[in-house]
Amino acid sequence: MSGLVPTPALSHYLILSAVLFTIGAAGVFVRRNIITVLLSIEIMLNAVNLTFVAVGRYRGTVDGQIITFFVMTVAAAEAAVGLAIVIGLFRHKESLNPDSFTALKW
Amino acid sequence: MLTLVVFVMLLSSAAVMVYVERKVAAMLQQRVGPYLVGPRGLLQPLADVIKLMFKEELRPLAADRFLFALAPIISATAAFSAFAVVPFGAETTFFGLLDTPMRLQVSDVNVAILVVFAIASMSVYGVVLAGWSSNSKYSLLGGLRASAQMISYELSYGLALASVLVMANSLSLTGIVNHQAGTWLGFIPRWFVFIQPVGFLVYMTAGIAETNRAPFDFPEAEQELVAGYHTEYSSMSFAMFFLAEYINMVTVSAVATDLFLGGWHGPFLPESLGWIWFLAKVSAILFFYVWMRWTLPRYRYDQLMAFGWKVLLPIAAVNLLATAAGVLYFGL
Amino acid sequence: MLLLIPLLPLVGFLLNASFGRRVTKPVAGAIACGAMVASFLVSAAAVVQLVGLPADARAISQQVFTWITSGDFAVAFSLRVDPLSAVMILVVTGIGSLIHIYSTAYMHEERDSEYARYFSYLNLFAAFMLVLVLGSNFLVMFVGWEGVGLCSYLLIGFWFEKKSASDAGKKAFIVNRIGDFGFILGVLLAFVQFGTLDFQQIARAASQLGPEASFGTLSLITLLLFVGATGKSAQIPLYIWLPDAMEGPTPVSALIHAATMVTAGVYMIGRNAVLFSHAPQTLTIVAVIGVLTALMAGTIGLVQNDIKRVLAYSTVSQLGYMFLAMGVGAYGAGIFHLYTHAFFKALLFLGSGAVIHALAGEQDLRHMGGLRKELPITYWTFLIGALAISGVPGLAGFFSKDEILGRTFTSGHTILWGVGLLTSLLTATYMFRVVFLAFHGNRAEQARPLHDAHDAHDPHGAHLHDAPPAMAFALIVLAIGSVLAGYAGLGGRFEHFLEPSFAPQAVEAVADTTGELTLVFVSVLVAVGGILFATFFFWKDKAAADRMAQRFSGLHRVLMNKYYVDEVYDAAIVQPIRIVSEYGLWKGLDVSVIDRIVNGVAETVDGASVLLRRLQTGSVRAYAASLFLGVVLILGYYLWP
Amino acid sequence: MGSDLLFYIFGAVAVGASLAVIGQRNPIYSVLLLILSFGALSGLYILLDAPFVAVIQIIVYAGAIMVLFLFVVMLLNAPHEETDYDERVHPLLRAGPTRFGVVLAIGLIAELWWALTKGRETGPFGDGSVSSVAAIGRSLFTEYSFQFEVTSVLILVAMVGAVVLARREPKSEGRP
Repeated sequence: MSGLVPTPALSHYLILSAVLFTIGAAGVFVRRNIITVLLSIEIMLNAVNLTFVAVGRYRGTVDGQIITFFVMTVAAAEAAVGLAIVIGLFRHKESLNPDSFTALKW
Repeated sequence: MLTLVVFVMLLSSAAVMVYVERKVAAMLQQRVGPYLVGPRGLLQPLADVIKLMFKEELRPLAADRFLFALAPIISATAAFSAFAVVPFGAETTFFGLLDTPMRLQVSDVNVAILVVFAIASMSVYGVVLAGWSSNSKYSLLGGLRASAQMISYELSYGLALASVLVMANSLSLTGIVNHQAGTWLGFIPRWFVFIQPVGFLVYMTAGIAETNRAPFDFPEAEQELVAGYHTEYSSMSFAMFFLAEYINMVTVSAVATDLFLGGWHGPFLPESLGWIWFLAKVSAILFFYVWMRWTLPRYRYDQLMAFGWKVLLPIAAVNLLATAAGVLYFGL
Repeated sequence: MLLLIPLLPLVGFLLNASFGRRVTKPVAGAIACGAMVASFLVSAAAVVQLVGLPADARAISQQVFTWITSGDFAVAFSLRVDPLSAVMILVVTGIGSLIHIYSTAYMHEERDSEYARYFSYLNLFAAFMLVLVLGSNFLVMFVGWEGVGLCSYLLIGFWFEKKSASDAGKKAFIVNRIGDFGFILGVLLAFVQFGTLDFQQIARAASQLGPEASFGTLSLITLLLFVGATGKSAQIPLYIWLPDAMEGPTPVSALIHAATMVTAGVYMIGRNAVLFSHAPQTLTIVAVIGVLTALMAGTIGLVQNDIKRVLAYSTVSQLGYMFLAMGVGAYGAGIFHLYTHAFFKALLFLGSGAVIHALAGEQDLRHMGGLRKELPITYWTFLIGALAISGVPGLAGFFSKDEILGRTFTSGHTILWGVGLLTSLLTATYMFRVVFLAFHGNRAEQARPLHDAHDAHDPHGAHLHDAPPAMAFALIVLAIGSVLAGYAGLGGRFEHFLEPSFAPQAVEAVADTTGELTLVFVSVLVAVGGILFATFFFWKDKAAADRMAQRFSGLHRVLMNKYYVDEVYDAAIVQPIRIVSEYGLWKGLDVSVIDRIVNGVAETVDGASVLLRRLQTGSVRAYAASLFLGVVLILGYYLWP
Repeated sequence: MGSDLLFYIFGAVAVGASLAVIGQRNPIYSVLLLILSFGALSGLYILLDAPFVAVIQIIVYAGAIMVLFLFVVMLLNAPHEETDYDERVHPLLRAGPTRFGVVLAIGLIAELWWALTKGRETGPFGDGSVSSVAAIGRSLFTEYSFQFEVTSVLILVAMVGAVVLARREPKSEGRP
């Protein structure tokens, strides 16, 4: 079966990670639902996690995995606070469209 | 091969549990219980299954069709797959029936205890999606309650697990069980329950809450929520939730046996017959579950959450700290 | 054990400061007095232990913790008892305890919370004073030095609703700052010179050097330290705060402004005796300043009408004596006078307090008179105090004052001795002026009616009452002390005891008994002369005093106005500073230059922002897009071949 | 080798699910698809000899964070994206910029691809095992102990912040 496909190396993981990151980044612009925007951010974080783990594996250290834990912690904190903000915004505007929250301008 | 055997065993254990629950409930209430179908009512579960199979599959009109179908599948799958990493006996040839000794575990993962935990956390989705997709207020409330409850008790559950793995210095369930082989002073088995009584109690309590059993059965508190998240389910999809509940109980009991009660280790029987001990211990815990359900009244929901966060979690955390300190300073 | 001595009053302070307003007066008073008495007992035990040691090794030290470490610079928070500080802690805790006890009665009419506040301040003061005298290096001493300054400010302004009281507090604080500035400079210079702040090490290093022939570093160090001493100990030119400090409660005046804090400067010079001995120029300045202060304050005290102000100037004058002693190298004599003075000046202040208490706040001597019969305890104890300070043989003041004058004369400073003698005459005169005006004769009926004042806040009714038991106890103990304290110095024992603290450069006493006896005779004569003088002018023939005032009206006016020193200071220092600050710094520099720069910057930014703010869409997605654009561009820049 | 193929399967699932996440208008499905994507990533972690991260990924992301998202979606019960446009919005916010975002994304992926192909070949992974949980734990509590403590503070702050933000405001009649 190994003849079917090239054996995945570090670069394969990096490309996959880049694709995922870009999908997440695009999601931030394309979607007009603030929850989906947050989900897109999670996709980006996970893409970065994949890079860390892959490079850690490549270098033969556990550091990549450890940074992944920190990223997960940050993601959890971000989700908690972000969703709390979303709830607060929804109470005020009855909307989840990020474009309706533009009070912070000149 | 073994996978299939375990699958069938779990299915039949659910059937047995249905029977046991009815019989024990009847005993506790001074009744007879099922006795018409088969000798002493032993075929009652079969009758139930047949009934469920022939009932009409109902689906509310406003329900989300896909998720409504998906939810029970998630529940049942999670319940089955959790058992995959649980060992339930030492290597055995079953009285010489097999040519080569066989390990009584579907797959040995070196982070098994975390896999159990991960799969347990996934079973929330079945409940919460069932509640949401039914598009019914009882279902939704039941689903939300269930998931809040499960998430809350998952923490104490995890901390109780952690205190055991700190002592056993292993994440593998087999490793943990083997750590409990032998005896102290020649007659006390080296089971973790004797040095982790608090951890055991926390685990059992959180386990009951995780499986949504009485006295923590809020998601399906019939007085308030009709039948909770599976109000709108019927026929086989209902049976799947039912199945998941009993299999989850079996899994929690089996894990409790592995973690705290020495797994298949016990006096009198040789290692190769350890699975008998294992079965005995699991049965005892299951009986205890049923006994609790028919004895204790239900908590109030806010009391349940307060208990989880303000009592159980601190106890579990302190227990973990104390265990870590014990391991570090006294080499327990 | 040493740590307990300042710690006990500190605990008392904490208790009263935290819970004082919630307990009754007796409890608050008991806490404060208990802390002081306990501290006294510990001090006494420490001194007993000290005396038990051989004479050449009399010191107990305790290092509490290492306070500051920075490179080579290390300061320990360490306490040390040697004979000098032994005397000081006994004076501070002993007299302090008596004054605490006295205060329980004196302050009885205050509200509960005020009462507790008063005692907490008093305890805090005692704690800092004990740190000051126990500290074994300049920095620890400085903690106490500043701490007592703070407490002095708090206690002078204790009745802060009264503007004059809070002003007096501020004045004391600010004037002391000037002195402290000199003190800090002195300490820093000493550190630069010797590389340490420890008294022992500095003394050892200084004793390696010979006395400075001309004005050198040591002279500068000691002079700067002396500037600090003039501030704390109310010497020319910084004495002006002390008379105003009489706005505080009388026991405070007794404790802080007579017996303890104001002697800190004297103590500090004694503590650095070796250093000062090597700077003869400074010593001369100290002696001259001391004697001038003594004379000046004595003359002012002669004409003041406020009983407490007379005592205040008397204190300044007596402190001048002590500095005189220090200046002529008679450190032991100076400290001896400090010690005896603590007794009789505290006694006099507390006596005056009893009078004021009896008269419901009346402080003007002209409104007193004939109190001898109504206040017998106060009268007799006050009389003992007056006799003691005047230098009548057999009482404490005689021994110490005579010692100072004798040592001044034998050291060859005949002019200083003459001025000192004149001051001694003045001392006897003004003290007995007070005695006669207050206790003899008849009370002037034009005094403001007592009844009005009494109705307001005196629960005892209109009749005069003598000191209540707690006050009487303190007065009597202090009177006994004023009589007996001097005998400690008989045959030079006191100075001999102190000698190790001033070693190795202590000037040996000249054993010229005949000359000494003559001097003693002269000073006794002067004291008795002063008393007789006062008897004539202020008892037998009061009109004569007025006639004198008429005849020398110019001089009298100058004295009444305290040599116009306050006015001169105001015109020479305060007003110029105010004018420069207001027109130069405030309106000139701050408003027209700095503010204009600051506002100009703000306006520029404001103008730029008007343009830039249009980029602010308020939309999260627009911000994210610009961020993303940046990422793409930067990445592209790096990838460009 | 089977695991070679597994990489492509998991990678395809992850990319497909992620694309579906941002292509969905119903946030519930977005959340569920994201969980699927995380599951695929978890599989990739196992392939990368990091089973511990894989399990933690499931427990933390799928078991906790995504449940939170699901909760909020259910709670707000506004599943479908609004399509109507407020015409008064800033000119930068009309449909054009949104498409510009897509262009940017394509540009980014082109750049990344270019970067990766331009670089030298990385070669296969080493043979050293990095799966030891004990090694991870030791490193986490010694070398990274400060960062570990900081994240605990971060969690605490986030917890307090979330509680304060989501707290129901006092009833309006209680106010003047």
